Amino acid sequence: MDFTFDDQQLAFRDAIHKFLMVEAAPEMLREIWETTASGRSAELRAKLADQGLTALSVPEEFGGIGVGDLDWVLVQQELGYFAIPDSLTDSAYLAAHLLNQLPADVTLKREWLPRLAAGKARIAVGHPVNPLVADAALADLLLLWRDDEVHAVTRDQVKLTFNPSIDLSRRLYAVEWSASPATRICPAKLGRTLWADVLDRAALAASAQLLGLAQRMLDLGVDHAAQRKQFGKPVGSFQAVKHHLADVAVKIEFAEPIVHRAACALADNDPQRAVHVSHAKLAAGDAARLAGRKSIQAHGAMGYTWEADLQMYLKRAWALDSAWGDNIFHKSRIDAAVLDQAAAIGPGCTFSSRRA
Amino acid sequence: MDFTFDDQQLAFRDAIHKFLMVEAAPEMLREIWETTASGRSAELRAKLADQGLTALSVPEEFGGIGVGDLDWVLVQQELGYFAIPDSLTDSAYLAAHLLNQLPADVTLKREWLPRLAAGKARIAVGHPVNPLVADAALADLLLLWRDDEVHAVTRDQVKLTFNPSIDLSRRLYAVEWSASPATRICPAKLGRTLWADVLDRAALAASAQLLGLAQRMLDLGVDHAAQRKQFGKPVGSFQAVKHHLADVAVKIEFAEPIVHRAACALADNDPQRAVHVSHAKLAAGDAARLAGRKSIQAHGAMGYTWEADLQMYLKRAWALDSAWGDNIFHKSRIDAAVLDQAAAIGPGCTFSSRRA
Amino acid sequence: MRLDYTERQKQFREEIRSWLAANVPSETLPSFDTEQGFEAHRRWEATLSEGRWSAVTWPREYGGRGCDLIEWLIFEEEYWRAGAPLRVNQNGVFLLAPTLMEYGSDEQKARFLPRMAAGQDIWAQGWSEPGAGSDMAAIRSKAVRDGDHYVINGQKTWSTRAVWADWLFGMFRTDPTSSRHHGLTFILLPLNLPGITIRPIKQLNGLPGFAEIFFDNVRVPVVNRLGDEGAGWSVAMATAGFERGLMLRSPARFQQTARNLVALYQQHRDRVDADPGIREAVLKSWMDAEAYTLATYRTACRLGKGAKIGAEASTNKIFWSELDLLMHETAMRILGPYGELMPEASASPYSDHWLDGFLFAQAGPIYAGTNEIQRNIIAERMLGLPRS
Amino acid sequence: MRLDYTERQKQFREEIRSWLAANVPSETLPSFDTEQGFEAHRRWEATLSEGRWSAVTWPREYGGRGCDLIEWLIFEEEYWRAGAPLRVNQNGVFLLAPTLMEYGSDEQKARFLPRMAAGQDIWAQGWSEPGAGSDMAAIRSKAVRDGDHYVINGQKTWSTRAVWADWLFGMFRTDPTSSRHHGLTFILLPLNLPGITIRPIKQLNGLPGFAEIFFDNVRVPVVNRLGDEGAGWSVAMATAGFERGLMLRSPARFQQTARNLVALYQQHRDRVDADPGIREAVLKSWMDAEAYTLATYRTACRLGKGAKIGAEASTNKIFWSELDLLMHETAMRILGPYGELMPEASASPYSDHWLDGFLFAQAGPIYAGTNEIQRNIIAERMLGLPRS
Repeated sequence: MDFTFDDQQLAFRDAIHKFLMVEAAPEMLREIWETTASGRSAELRAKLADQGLTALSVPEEFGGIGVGDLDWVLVQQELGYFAIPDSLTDSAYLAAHLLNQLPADVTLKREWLPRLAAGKARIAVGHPVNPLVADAALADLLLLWRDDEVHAVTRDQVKLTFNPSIDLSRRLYAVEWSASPATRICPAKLGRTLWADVLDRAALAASAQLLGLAQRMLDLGVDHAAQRKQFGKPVGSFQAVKHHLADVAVKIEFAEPIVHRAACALADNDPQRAVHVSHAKLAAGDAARLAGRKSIQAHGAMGYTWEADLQMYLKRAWALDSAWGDNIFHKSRIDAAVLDQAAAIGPGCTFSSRRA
Repeated sequence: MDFTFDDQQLAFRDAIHKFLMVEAAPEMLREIWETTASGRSAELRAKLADQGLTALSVPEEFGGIGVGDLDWVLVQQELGYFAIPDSLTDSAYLAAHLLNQLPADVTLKREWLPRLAAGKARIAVGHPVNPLVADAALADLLLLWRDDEVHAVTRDQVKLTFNPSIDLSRRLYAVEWSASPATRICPAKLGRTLWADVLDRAALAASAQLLGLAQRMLDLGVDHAAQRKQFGKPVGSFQAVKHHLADVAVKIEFAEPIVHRAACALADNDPQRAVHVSHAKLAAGDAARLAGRKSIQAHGAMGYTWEADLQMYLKRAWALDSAWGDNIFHKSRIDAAVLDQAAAIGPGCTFSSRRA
Repeated sequence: MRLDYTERQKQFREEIRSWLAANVPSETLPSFDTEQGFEAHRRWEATLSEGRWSAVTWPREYGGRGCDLIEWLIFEEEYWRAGAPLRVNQNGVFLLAPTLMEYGSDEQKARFLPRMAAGQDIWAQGWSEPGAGSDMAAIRSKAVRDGDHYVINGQKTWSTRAVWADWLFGMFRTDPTSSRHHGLTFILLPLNLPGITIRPIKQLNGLPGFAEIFFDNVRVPVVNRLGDEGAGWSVAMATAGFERGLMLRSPARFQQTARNLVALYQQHRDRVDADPGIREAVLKSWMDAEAYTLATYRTACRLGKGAKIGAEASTNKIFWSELDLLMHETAMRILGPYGELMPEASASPYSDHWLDGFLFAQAGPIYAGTNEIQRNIIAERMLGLPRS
Repeated sequence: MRLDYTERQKQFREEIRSWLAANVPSETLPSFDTEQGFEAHRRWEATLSEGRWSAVTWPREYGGRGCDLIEWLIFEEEYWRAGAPLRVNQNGVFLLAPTLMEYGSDEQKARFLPRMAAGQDIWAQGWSEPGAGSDMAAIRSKAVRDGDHYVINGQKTWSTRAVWADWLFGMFRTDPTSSRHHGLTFILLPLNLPGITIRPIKQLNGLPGFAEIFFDNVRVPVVNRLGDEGAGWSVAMATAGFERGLMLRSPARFQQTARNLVALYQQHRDRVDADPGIREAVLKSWMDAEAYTLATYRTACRLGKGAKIGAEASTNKIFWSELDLLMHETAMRILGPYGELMPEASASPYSDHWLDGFLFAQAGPIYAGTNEIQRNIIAERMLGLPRS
């Protein structure tokens, strides 16, 4: 029983944090999102690759680092904190894992994994739980679901319709394409398992990002409240504002271990991982929603403006809260697990799905 | 459209308030509840009768005043504020109405209504929504449900088992008795309507009492917070305590008109009265629960003691919240009314069940 | 107590309902925070005015119908139920006008009210300043008397509708030696005067719903003063009372949202019931919208009998802003992954524009006095708790 | 990160489980806030101690097993799952003992700890005073040095378990010229000393769960001082940290309540689902009980690696007290009209004693530092917001 991260994992997280603080400052993100058609920067992607982010899930034999969900989860919190768009996670975490798990067809892995690791390819992932595919327009390859099969198509094989989101960081597309034996890279029987893994891993990533977003919104609220004065003193010295923000800190404090446990469950292929992931998504979503609400309140009228940075994180939190399974989807998985008459719940069952 | 009470109604309410302030002070209630077996005082009942309370629902021909639900509802708020036990309402409001509505059998009315009006009889009412009958041990007569029929039995015809409640003001009994043609005073066909009226009228009374209890708990919280000092100033000058209590004031402010509308609906025999009563019960229960919680918090450790008066009102609020239909019962009636596809809801439908 | 409508009230309802059925635009107007939408809404105000529906509570001489508050509530019920446009001139019609009626000279009323009713002048408000938000008494913008003019210097912010509005009402410090709520004066001024610079502020949805206004030696005739010099605080407080109170957010608006939410839930309940919190929130939405309506009718009846609006205005503000958030958050939970999509996104199977309302609801607990300020007012003025 | 138990930990779980299965009384003991119940619970402490289970984290020499915190969590899981009695000596074992281990002399440890472990001495706490509740630094009770004794005068209140307890630990002002948190000293004293008067305070359920204690020239030997004279505040803060933190409310207790709540819901779901808020609350209860467990395991692992408990103790206090309220309120909603009945009422078809827990849960947001104080601590120490 060791519910802590090792020093290497923490050091990597810290390094990414410092890196993104410089490279993904709000004003830089605004410029990328608002002034480029894709909303993405090849330059930033290259720098992220330099940091090793794109290589994390790629096995060493394909030029990667080959670490797992536990390393990723801390990084995902940072990606959330700095509102890094979907493309990185979808390519370097989801697509990399999906390719890794394909049956022996080494061609596809050899073609794409080294490019992924080097930050030279973007891969979009289309799962039926999402009505649209994120960053499809920029993707070199799309891995798409069709009746539980996995298909791989290149961008010239699809027709895309842009569907704008309130969150400028999101670039969502309706994808029209034709499935054929040539595009199929995995049959339905195995595909079902792989797609379930994609969903859980993606929902875990969203959970961790929501946690990071919650922390960012809390930090912005604290900063604003400590500086802005009304009635001759900082807004943050009023007890009502303090307590709003303290409630957010409590939510984050108790959501984080749930997210970390879910990461461990995925890494261990725990039979209960789906429940743990859904719990993580609900708890992190709750924390992010509360953080958004309370941070707006601590900001006063500034919290309702485009120019305050808060809105960037707020909108991304709202979007991710319903991405990769909305609250209804995840709560129904919790419901089934907890209210099942045979469920082993209560003291002693937290880390063992069956009571010894 | 006149959503106000007339001056006479308000003046009567004020008179009752002043009267109960003297006659039903917490220390007097404690003494009655804690030192007498019945928990009731014949002396207080006589004084209440002097004020006209027991005669309100008795028609003038039987020696009463013969006013209706709108007069009662303001009085019920006062009965709640001063935690007057069930027996008064059950006798003078519920039983009086039930007897009034009986078919021509004037014997029973002539026997009991004048005594009710004079405060010389207590009548208990046993409705199947409650598992137990309040104040049955002290009742001269019990009006009991059996398969929608109304039966009248005297105390010597029943066997009672006391079931203690956390609320010392409540005296609840399991009643064993035998129905016979001799005890039946109303057949099932009419009885069904009468029992439905009893339930709605009782739930309305409980709602109004819950509102009064909420206001009492708020007042106690405000008093305590204004006097008790910590960190060199009154607890009530801290914003957190202020905001707790302000939230209670908001709840009460918006629950009260719902209760008053329900009273009007009963008085008018409005076809939607059941929904309005259920709405009132839920809203008043919410207000009372919040008032209890926040008043405890404003009291600090004192709020958890037997000696602080708060506990008397707190426990009665908890009990009434589930009496005459618990939250599940009343919410299911709201649910049926609102989510019915044919329901007329939205702007313009508040005071007309069908849109013109 | 009688909770039914008179025949006259029923006829009034029929009349406005027929008129709206014939006149409400079939397509939703573009947002009034765009230039095009602003003008479309101004035309709608003119149409309303032609039917004499733009300010029903005003006296007939200024373009109203002399309606009482119950008739106003009936008007609002039919207005929102018909899906009629938002009111671009609500700052003028609902906030400034009652103050003008109370404090304005006959000349001022005749000059401003008919044009306001007709949508010819759209009004913005100028309360807040960079250092005076919740703390409105910290206003520093100056108006210095120079003959029969005031010369205004300073800055206002969070000025709703100011980007395209014609006129501004606001408060300025006329006594430079004064502090807090003394020495302030209530002034009306056209926004096209020399020396005025307007910087739009984009709100959450990217549209400039409010603005900063900079004043550089702006000369305003003294006849544009409302009330006495130095009496601005009490004049403004009357407006703030109305703002928080009855007129700003009529219950019908929330009832219509609740009705739409119930319909949305019913369409999707098979899927949605897996999250039991949604049905709970839908029922609560309906109950609270009814509660707000009942409380407003009660207040209207009391006002009709001569009572004054007191601190209950603060309870209103808290109640409707939290209800509005609850309803829109619940709708977003039902929409799930479609919630984030802009109205122009083609993939969404939902026709209602819940996202706009959701964004707008975020501002509810902040504007017109934050809910924290309202809770202070309730605690201190209604409950009598000591000031900190 | 490895979230599984070692073989040794699994064996430890088996061992305590077997012992509990053989030793937990089949009938619920009477409340320890009655004289009879107090003695029954004292005997249970003795039974626990015979099995060396009364203080598993203590060193073996004092009656413990030298368990680490993970083993302690396992012990607690099995303890609560088995429905074992509440711990009448938790003030001593969980609050005072860790402080004694850190600040006590070897002689003090040897003198107090074994008797505490054996249930021979049951401890009460003496923090609050009539004028010093949330504001603990306002303590005024005096301890004046007289040779090798302190002479104590003053009053303590809200002293949990003090009606029948044997010993008291508390803080007294030894420097009469001092103020606030200076000049306080931590003192241990038997409650049967001459000059001590104990006045029981009845709690909501009518039982004397706490007491006022009056000191009239009570002489306590100086050797009963814990830590240095005048250093009481820092000694006490160590205790307060533990109190709010890990030991006071082990997650297993809440998990067991959540488990019972799920079972209660399942028995009645056909009726109960008419109120959708109940299923919502049941699911939230399970999720939050798991969250609290996970957070505690994480803290335990961090402490095992040498970290310190900081302001997260304040987040714990808020989280478990709100969770406990939620669960018991939900149970009461399910019980409906049966909720108000006392355990001895024969009409109730429910066997679990939810009412007791519901009443006790009311105190959660107040004792051990109100949740308002905890939020201040979080805001100022974790978030760095300015003091008012």
